[in-house]
Amino acid sequence: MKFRTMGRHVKESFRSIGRNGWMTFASVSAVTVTLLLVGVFVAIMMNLNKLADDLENNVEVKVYAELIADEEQLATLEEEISTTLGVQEVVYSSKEQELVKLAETMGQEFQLYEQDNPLFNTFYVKAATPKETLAVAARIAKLDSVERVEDGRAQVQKLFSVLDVSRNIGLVLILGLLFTAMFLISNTIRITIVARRRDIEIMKLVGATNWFIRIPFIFEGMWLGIMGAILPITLVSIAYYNLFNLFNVELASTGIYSLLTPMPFLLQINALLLAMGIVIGVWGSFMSVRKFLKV
Amino acid sequence: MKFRTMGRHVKESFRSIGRNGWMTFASVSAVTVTLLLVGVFVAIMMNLNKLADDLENNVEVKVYAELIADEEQLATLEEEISTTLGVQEVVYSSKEQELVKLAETMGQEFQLYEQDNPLFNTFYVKAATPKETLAVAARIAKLDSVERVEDGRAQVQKLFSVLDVSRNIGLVLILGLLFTAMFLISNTIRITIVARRRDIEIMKLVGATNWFIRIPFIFEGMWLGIMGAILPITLVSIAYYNLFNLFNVELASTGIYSLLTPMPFLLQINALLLAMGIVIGVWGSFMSVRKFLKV
Amino acid sequence: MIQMKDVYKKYPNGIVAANGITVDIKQGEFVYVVGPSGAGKSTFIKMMYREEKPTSGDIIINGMNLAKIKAKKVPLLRRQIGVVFQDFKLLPRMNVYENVAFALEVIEESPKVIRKRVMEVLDLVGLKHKARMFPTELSGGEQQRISIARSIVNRPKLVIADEPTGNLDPDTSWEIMNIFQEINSRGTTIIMATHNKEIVNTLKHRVIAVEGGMIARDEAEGDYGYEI
Amino acid sequence: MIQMKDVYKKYPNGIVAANGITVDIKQGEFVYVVGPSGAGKSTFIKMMYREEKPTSGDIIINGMNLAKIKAKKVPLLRRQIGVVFQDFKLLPRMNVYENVAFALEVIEESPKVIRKRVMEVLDLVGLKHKARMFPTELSGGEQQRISIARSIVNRPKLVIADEPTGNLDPDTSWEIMNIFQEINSRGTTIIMATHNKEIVNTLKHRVIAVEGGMIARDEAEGDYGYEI
Ligand SMILES: Nc1ncnc2c1ncn2[C@@H]1O[C@H](COP(=O)(O)OP(=O)(O)OP(=O)(O)O)[C@@H](O)[C@H]1O
Ligand SMILES: Nc1ncnc2c1ncn2[C@@H]1O[C@H](COP(=O)(O)OP(=O)(O)OP(=O)(O)O)[C@@H](O)[C@H]1O
Ligand SMILES: [Mg+2]
Ligand SMILES: [Mg+2]
Repeated sequence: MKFRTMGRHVKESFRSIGRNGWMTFASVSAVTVTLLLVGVFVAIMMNLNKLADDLENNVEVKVYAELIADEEQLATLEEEISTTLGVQEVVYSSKEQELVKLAETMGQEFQLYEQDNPLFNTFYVKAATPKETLAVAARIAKLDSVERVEDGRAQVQKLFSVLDVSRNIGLVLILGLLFTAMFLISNTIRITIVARRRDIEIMKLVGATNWFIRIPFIFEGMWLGIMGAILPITLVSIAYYNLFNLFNVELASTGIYSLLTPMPFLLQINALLLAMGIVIGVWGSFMSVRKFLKV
Repeated sequence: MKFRTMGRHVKESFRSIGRNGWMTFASVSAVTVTLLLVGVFVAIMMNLNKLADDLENNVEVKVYAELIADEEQLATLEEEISTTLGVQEVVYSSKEQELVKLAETMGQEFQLYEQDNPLFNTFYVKAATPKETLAVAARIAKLDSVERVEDGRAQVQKLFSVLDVSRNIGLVLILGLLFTAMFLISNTIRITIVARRRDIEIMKLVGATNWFIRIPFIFEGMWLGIMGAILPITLVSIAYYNLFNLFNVELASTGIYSLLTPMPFLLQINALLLAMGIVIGVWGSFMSVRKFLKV
Repeated sequence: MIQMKDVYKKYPNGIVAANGITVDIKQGEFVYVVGPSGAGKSTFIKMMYREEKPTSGDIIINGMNLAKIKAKKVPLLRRQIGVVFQDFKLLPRMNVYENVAFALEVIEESPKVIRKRVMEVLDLVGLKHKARMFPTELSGGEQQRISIARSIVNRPKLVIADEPTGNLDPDTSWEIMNIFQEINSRGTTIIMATHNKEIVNTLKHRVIAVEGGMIARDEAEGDYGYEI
Repeated sequence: MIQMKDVYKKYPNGIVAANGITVDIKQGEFVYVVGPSGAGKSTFIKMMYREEKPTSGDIIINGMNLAKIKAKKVPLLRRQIGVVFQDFKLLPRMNVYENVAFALEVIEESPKVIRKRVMEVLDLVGLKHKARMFPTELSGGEQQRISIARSIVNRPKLVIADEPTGNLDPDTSWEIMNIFQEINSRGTTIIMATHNKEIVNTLKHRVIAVEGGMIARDEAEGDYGYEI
């Protein structure tokens, strides 16, 4: 194929976009609506995933020090814990602090037990990766001066399995949605091309090769995809940016949860939307034209 | 219009479904895929909503009885609480039981305090409607022999506002999805009809009235909607029924949460899917044909 | 039956296809419309059944003024006119039988009458044996004859034919002309645009010659003219 | 140039449109194909540029055996043949200029050559002034002339025309015939299905009469036949 023919194909694809007015509009709006849906759901799902991560990362091991341990032993224990394999963070809380906390939740009457505090000096330990929590707990249990380790085995495992299940459901939903979006967009493009099957047949009868007919359609599909992605990208970006500013401060104040920061996230999601638009547009055109080239 | 003409229109609509093979397939599959998406999301959202309801319904007011209250006074108090406006359920828990509970969560050391129990005899009160919780708490606080009422004001309000926000988000998502589905389906139907605009023009030139042309298209839209709803209805029903059986036992064991039972719920969701299919099919056809009747 | 007065038609692209046409055609007449390619014959004809609206001027068919008629009444007008379109305009997704029957279905004839009349008229154009075939399975001439069959099946008072023999061999053309002669002799008005010199010169009728959107000649018992 | 041997064509609906056709057409010949409506003229012609594949038999065009040619080679075959289709087959979303230019674009001519040749050929069929119009804005005869223009624009060695004058008045028909005569005299083979008795009888050339899918008559310098 000569180079100038490629130029002709690009020009032809633009002309076709313009002249198929209604059909172009139908395709572009199908792409727009579908990608908007995808964008909104992906944004929500990925943030829920982030929240689940945050939750998971917040799982702690509670280490009770022996009652007889003195200041020095406690310092040694803290040192040992923090150098244990897989430990990310250790926070110490004396039994007096623990009583204050308890009183806060249970009622002021507990303050009365100050002189006869039944509680332990406690270390709150966070594992580097949530899944390691149990292993870390086991390692710490073997250290000196440790009375008892509470890894919340049941709770931790339950939480992990719940999060895993919901993450998988989310993934399935997103994949289902992506698949649906692909199907709907290529379906729409296909119908608009079916409506032009006679054109394709005539071109073939006049001596056009398959690629000569196909290439303008492929370019056209690409423009459709790009045009359809513009609005979703704009809307998702604006909406996310504003929602982020609105909610993140409040969420961040918990110290645990936060939303995905707009900067890399919006780039990723916009790239996804644009890529989907283009890939489906091109692929949809390619597949649909194929059917009618056998004249 | 004569009655037999209506019969002709129905027959014509079936014939057209058959003869437009590829276009019929494209429309039906667009309806199928879209309604499947709607079905899955509506099922998930409504169950999440149910879980939120369950959570909300589980909010309790904790009523501490005065330490000096004797058996008789406690019985009177229980009687008074249960007749208080807006109270649905009262459960009594003696201070011994409370200590056992505490020991369960805090560690066995607390059992040591059995002789010198610092806890209160407690009533757990559930309001008839979750939103009334605070009002109920206030009413109970005025009763005799009540030491203190813990309504968890901050937590309750926070929970309610979180649930309200998420429910609203869910509603917006569902509405957005429904709107998108409507748009996509009627868009698809519209393109298939555009492809037949020449037919419509010819019919008009041969002397057909607008209704004569429109009615078969409307029937056709109806069949498309119905055919497109079959698969989603079947799949959603089977999937939901199985998931319900798989998860509900485990969930119900919590005593708090449960999924929507398949029986009325599946009927509702299937009715929604079928209605959407038909309404959009009919409406999409009607609107699309309109454009080309002005010949 | 048909009166046109100062009819003027300018297409959106600026082409003036009817430039002041005044003509009067009586019930029962047989009129040839002749003229070079692009002269405005089809436009002249299309305005009679309102496929095209005139830009100005009055067209009165059967007492209805097409310039003032409501959109709702247009189907009623068209049912009184049988049209053979230059490009046939058959419905591609209906078979031959259904295409012809359609003209009777719109006037809500009974199925029995429809079946009888459609078969009769298909027989007349010699295509009874192809009733179940689709337009794409027919030759050009066969499609043209289906279009002719459809135009006469509901026995309209006016038949408008735009080059009804353009795709037919001379023998078949004469058969079609015999059909037109026959229904004309029963009182139907016939207006026929044609390039067929032989037919016009042999079967003498009124000839209207259109040139550049104007009536250049209007002769009772005229001939084709335009000698080479 | 063209050899057909025992060519047989049965359409999916069971109709046999070519029933053992054997024919030999030499480079530079001018052949009329005549016969009644539905005789199989278009089918005969369509098999030459492979719009239809024969059910059995051999068709050899320019040394290529169409029964064995690969699908990829078909466009190359079609570029050597200019076709005037009975139903014009113009691209509705392209204007007149683009429709004609398309036949040159597929062979990747330079834009300069394309512009020059397209304008030349539009001038030849008398439609240079309508280059920017769309097919729907043209009269039947004008569309037919565009189809003719497209068929000759790339100067093919073989022109196949299916009733190229069906929608044209006699004057314009003769102009088109002059063009065909002219390119034929330069060595182009011309095969033309027609119902125009006057042309066939005036401008004498080889006549192949098709009837019921068979060659009923094949005369050099023949006439139309089928006297009424
Ligand atoms: N829909 C249209 N839009 C714009 N211009 C049109 C349209 N239809 C016809 N024309 C123009 O109007 C003029 C007359 O066209 P018309 O179809 O009436 O000619 P005609 O006499 O029927 O020719 P033919 O014998 O070739 O069929 C032509 O020049 C044509 O280009
Ligand atoms: N695509 C098709 N499918 C089925 N049958 C067809 C098809 N095309 C043509 N036929 C049949 O084949 C026969 C020959 O058709 P063809 O078009 O070759 O006739 P023709 O000689 O060109 O007639 P005309 O002069 O009317 O154009 C006809 O009876 C027609 O019904
Ligand atoms: Mg015309
Ligand atoms: Mg033919």
